[in-house]
Formats: sequence, structure tokens, C-alpha cells
Amino acid sequence: MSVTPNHKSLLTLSAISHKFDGQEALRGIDFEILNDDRILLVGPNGSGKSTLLKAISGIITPSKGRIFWSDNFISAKYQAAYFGEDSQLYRPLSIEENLQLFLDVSGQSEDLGNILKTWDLQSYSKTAVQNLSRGTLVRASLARAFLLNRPLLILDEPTNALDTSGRETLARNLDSLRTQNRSSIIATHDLGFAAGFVNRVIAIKSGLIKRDLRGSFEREQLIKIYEESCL
Amino acid sequence: MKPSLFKKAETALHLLSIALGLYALYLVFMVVPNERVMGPVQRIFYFHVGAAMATYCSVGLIFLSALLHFATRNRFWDTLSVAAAEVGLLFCAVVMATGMIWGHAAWNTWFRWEPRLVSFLVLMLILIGINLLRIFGDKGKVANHAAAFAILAAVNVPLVIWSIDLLPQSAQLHPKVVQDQGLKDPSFVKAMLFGMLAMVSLQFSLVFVRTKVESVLRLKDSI
Amino acid sequence: MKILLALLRKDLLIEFRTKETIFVTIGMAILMSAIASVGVSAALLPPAAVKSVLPVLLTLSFLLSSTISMTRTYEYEYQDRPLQGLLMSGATPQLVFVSKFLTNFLTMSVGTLTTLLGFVFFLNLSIAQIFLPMTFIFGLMILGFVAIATLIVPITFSSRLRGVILPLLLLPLTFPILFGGIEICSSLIAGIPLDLSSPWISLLVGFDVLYMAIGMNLFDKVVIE
Amino acid sequence: MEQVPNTYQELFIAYGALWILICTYLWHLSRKVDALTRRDS
Repeated sequence: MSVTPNHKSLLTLSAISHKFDGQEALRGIDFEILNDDRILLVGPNGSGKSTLLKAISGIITPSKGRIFWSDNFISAKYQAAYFGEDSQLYRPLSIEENLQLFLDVSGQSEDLGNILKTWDLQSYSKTAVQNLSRGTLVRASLARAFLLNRPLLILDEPTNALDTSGRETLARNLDSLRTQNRSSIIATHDLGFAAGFVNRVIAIKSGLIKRDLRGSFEREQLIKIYEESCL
Repeated sequence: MKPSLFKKAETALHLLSIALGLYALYLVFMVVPNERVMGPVQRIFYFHVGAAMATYCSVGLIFLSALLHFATRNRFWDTLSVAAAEVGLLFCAVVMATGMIWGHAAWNTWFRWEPRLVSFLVLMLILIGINLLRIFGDKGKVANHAAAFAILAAVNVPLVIWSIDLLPQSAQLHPKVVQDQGLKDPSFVKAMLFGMLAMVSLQFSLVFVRTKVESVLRLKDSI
Repeated sequence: MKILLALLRKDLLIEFRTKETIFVTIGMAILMSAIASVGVSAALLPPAAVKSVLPVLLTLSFLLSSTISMTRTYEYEYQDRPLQGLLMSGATPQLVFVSKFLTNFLTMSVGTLTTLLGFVFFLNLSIAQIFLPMTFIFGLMILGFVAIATLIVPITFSSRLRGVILPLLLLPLTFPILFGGIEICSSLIAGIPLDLSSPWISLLVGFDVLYMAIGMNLFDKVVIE
Repeated sequence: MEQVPNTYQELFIAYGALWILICTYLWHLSRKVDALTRRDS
């Protein structure tokens, strides 16, 4: 996989394997993420997708192997922004208070108003997170992940609970990633959604990488790749 | 270390515990004269102090393995701290039991509120806590949690001893045998020394074997 | 510093919006002081005996009511893993610990104050002149207690016995506070003015500083997945 | 107080035997553990 000149390596995974209470989630993963990669991670349930994403984000430390972030990034433990099945928002607080908290904590001073507008959450901004519908909660959590301007954005099954307008908002924000030169890695079964956006596909099955292809893909190609490598 | 080296070291350790134990028993029962005031029951004293030394040794081991667990990612220190916690609790119970037997014989009360027994009572509660945490801890995180709690507990021991020393003198009833060198006869000191050595060496062999058992258990779990 | 303020604002907001820990603390405080006072007055002790037994009752009620009310403090840090989100967005574990520590200190002080007032009310004690030194001593005790509890609660939180195991782990570590509290309170009640050079004060202060430092450094080891 | 003997021959033998029993049983257990690990790996 030749690295074209203007692509810079963001991070490298070497021999990542992870085992918890007896069963092996990952069995030796090696690949490199470049700074403008838009990766689609596909694989059947239980193939280790979420474990891999949690390992990259730093939530779990893999039992074997290391993750090397390339040189000039801060040496902090957490380098990526992560969205997963936990919304990582405080239930008794409102969306506005939550997002303001995450802005302050990450030392950024973006305007909260337009963040709410881009994710059309203005009408819910005052209600406590625990009273929100599943879709709004996912949008709020996506807003939290997107507002952290980190070099890598990790999205684990973002489209599950989103309605059509939610998916459009997500697609719009993903496109804006391209301009901000931030790479992303998305795990989803909604191949149609990812088709126009991703420039690299990684297929994973029972803890091992089966395919790693670059280029732009149509929906049918993605389905073919998925069927060949994962079924 | 090569496995055969381990095995040699272990046999040496077991032999040492047997030898030290026998010699200490010999000193206590055959050589040491009766203590004038308390008579033969005083002979339990040597193993009471020995067990106390073994308990402090275990607490030291727990503290050390907790620090090293955080310093290195090696899982061995976690198995060692499991073993040290259990053996520590065992010897702490021995200290309490021998203390009470001796207390009952000397002052016919089961539990005198004097400093040494109080600090061991607190230590026993702490060791019970450590072992409880091991049993009921969350499988993935218990290693870190137990190590963190071990550091909290180990740091607490000197504080407890300091606060007991500050207690007004009225509570001091413990025979100051050790401190004010009540031991007239030199064989008393020798017996006490070997009592300590025997108990500490038994403690190390127990920890050694328990660590091996623990690592086998973990091997079984992870297959 | 700005991060600490944001974290404090978050903790206080949760506290006053859900009001769970505050109500549990005050409830436990009133309950403990009521039980102790009923016991004391039922025993028809002469005033002198009440004065001598008061320090241990005060300290015990403080320890027990605080332990039980501490179990609620991490409830919202683990639902949907927001604490993990915070750590991943740049909040250092030390700051999170300090902010939790200060919030818990606040709620526990309210609880202890209620215990004190409960005793004054139920046993109609006249401790007006020693009220200030008493609150100072209890302040020191709460600092040490909360420093340990803020670290142990997350440990027990992920164990199967959640709230039940907390007293078993926490109370043995608070014996120095128990001894210190009883000694200083009894000298206060006996009328000896509080002298800051007494070894008990240095024990309590040493205890607080030591456990705050340990708590800050061990917090991230206890919270990570 | 009547003359209390200074040496306790039979106690020494009893406790000595008990002590040896404990240590050798411990040793035996550890040998069994070694055998177990050899067979497993």
C-alpha cells in the first residue's frame, strides 16, 4: 500500500489483540490510518468491530500490541473523538449544559448556538438528556463527538437510531470533515449511507482483517465486498 | 529464572521453614525457663510476636505488589497481591487468637483494649476488606481496584499506630515486654527471634505456593 | 482552572437538580442523631455520663451517615459513561477527583451539621460556646473521610455488591479519624479550649493531606475501563 | 506455687510433628500444582 506524498500517517496499529473473560475479540490487527482517510469498517456482529474502535479511541487498552500515534501529536492517552452506544452525556443535565461542559473541558470556545443549529437541537436544548427521545439523544452525542476537533473521529454504528433528517445532518457534517482535514473511521451496516463518502474499506471477521481496499465505492461494490469477505 | 531454579529455590524455602520452625519450637519448649509472673502460658508470646511480624511482612508484600502492579504491566504482581492478602489475613487472625488466649490467661479478659491488639484489630478489618474486594470485584477492573485499595490500606497502618500511641496512657495495659527489654534471660531474645523467623519463613512459603495456585487458576480461566 | 470550574459547575448542577445525595445525607443525619439520642435518654444517664458518651456518639453518627449517603455520589457518572467522555475530552483525572471531592465535602458538611444540630436538639445540649471549634474539628474529619470515600466509591461501584461493600472497605480506614474525633471532642466538651498544637490536630491534618494526595493520583487507575 | 517443670518434652514433639506435617503438606500441594501446570501447557 504505497503512501502517496501528501498523505501523512496519523496512527499505526501493530499486532493488536485483545481477550476478555476467555474469548478472543481481536487476534492480531495491523494497519495504518493516514491523515485524510475516511474508513468504512464492515463486519458481522461479534467480529470485534466495537472492540477495535474502543482500542483505537483508548477506552480499552488491548491486552497485546501497541497503537503508535505519529510524532507531533500530544502524548495524552486519548487522541480521538469517539461516538458509541454510550451517549457519554450527563442524564440530569440539559443538552446545552452538557455540550458547554464538553467545550470548556476540551478547552475550545466554539459558539454553542451554531453547534445546536447544525445538529438542529435548538428546540430541545433546555430539556434534560434523560427525557430525550433516542434519536435526539444520538444527535446530541454526535454533536459532542464532532465538537472535539481531534485528528481522528470514531463513529460506532451512528445511523442506527437516526431518522432521515438525522442521517442528512450526519452526512452534511461528515462532508464538512473533509474540509477540516480530519480523518474518520465509521462502523456501520448502512452501506448506502457510507457509499458516497468513504475512500477506504476494511472488512473484519472474528478478530482478523479480511480485506483492506482503497478508492471510492458504490453501494453495490460495498455489498459485494461485504459478502465475499464476511459471510 | 529458569523453572528448575524456581523449583530449587522453593524446596530450599520449604526446608528452611521446617528447620526454623523446629528450632523455634525446641527453644520455646525445651530451653526457655518459665516466666516468673505468668508461668508457662507466656510461651505463646514467641509465636504471637512471630505471627505479628509475618502479618506486617504480608502487608509490606501487598503494598509492594500494588506499587509494582501500577509501575509494570506485568500480571504477576496481581497474583502475588492476592496471595499476600490471604496469607496476611491468616496470620492476622493467628495474632488475634494468640493475643486473646494469652490475654485471657494473664488478665482473664478476652480482649484488652491495649494498643497492639487494637492496631491488629483494625489491620484485620482492613485485610478482610481487601479480600472481600477480591471476591466481589468486577473481573476486568479488580486488579487495578485492589491495588489502589491496597495502597490506601497500607498507608493507613502507620496512621493507626500513630493515633493509638496518642491515646491517653490509661489505655496502655499491654505488657511492655518488648519495649522496655523485660526479657532478662538471653534465651528469651533468641527464642523470640527464631519464633519470628519461623513464622515469616512459613508466611513466604505459603505466599509462594498460593501465588502458583493463583497463576494456575488464571491460566485455567483464560483457556 | 477553567476546566475545574466547569467540572465543579457540572457536579453542583447535578447535585442541586437531582438533590439525591443532599436528601439522603440529611435524612441519615437526622435518623442517626435520633437513634443515638433515644438510646441515651432511654438509659436515663446523669448529665455527666451523657457528656462523656457524647463524643463517640457524635463521631459514630457522622461516620455512619456519611458512609451511607456517599453511595449515591457516582450514580450519574456511570449512566451512559459521561465520566469517560469527560476524560476523553481532556479533563485530567486529578481535576475530576478534586471537583468530586469538593462537592462531596459540601454535601457531607451539610449532613454533619444536621447531625450536630440533631444532637443539640434531641439532647438539649448547651454547646454554644464550643460550637465553633467543634465544627472546625468535624471539618478536618470530613476532609479526610471524603478524600478516602471519593476514591473508594468508584471501586465499590463496579463490584457486584455495590453499596453494601462500601462500609466494609471504607470504615476500617477511618479509625484514625474516629480516635482523633473522640479525643478532641471529649476534651472540648470537658471545657479544655482547643489548642492547635495538640498532636491530634497534626494527625488529622496529616491524614487529610496524605489521602488527598493519594486520591488524586490513584483516581485515574480506579476509573478507567 | 508448686515446682512447674521447665521443659515440655512431649509438647515439643507434638508441635514439632504438627509443624512438619503442615510444611510437608504444603510442599506436596505445590508439587501437585507443578504437575498440573506441566500437563496443561
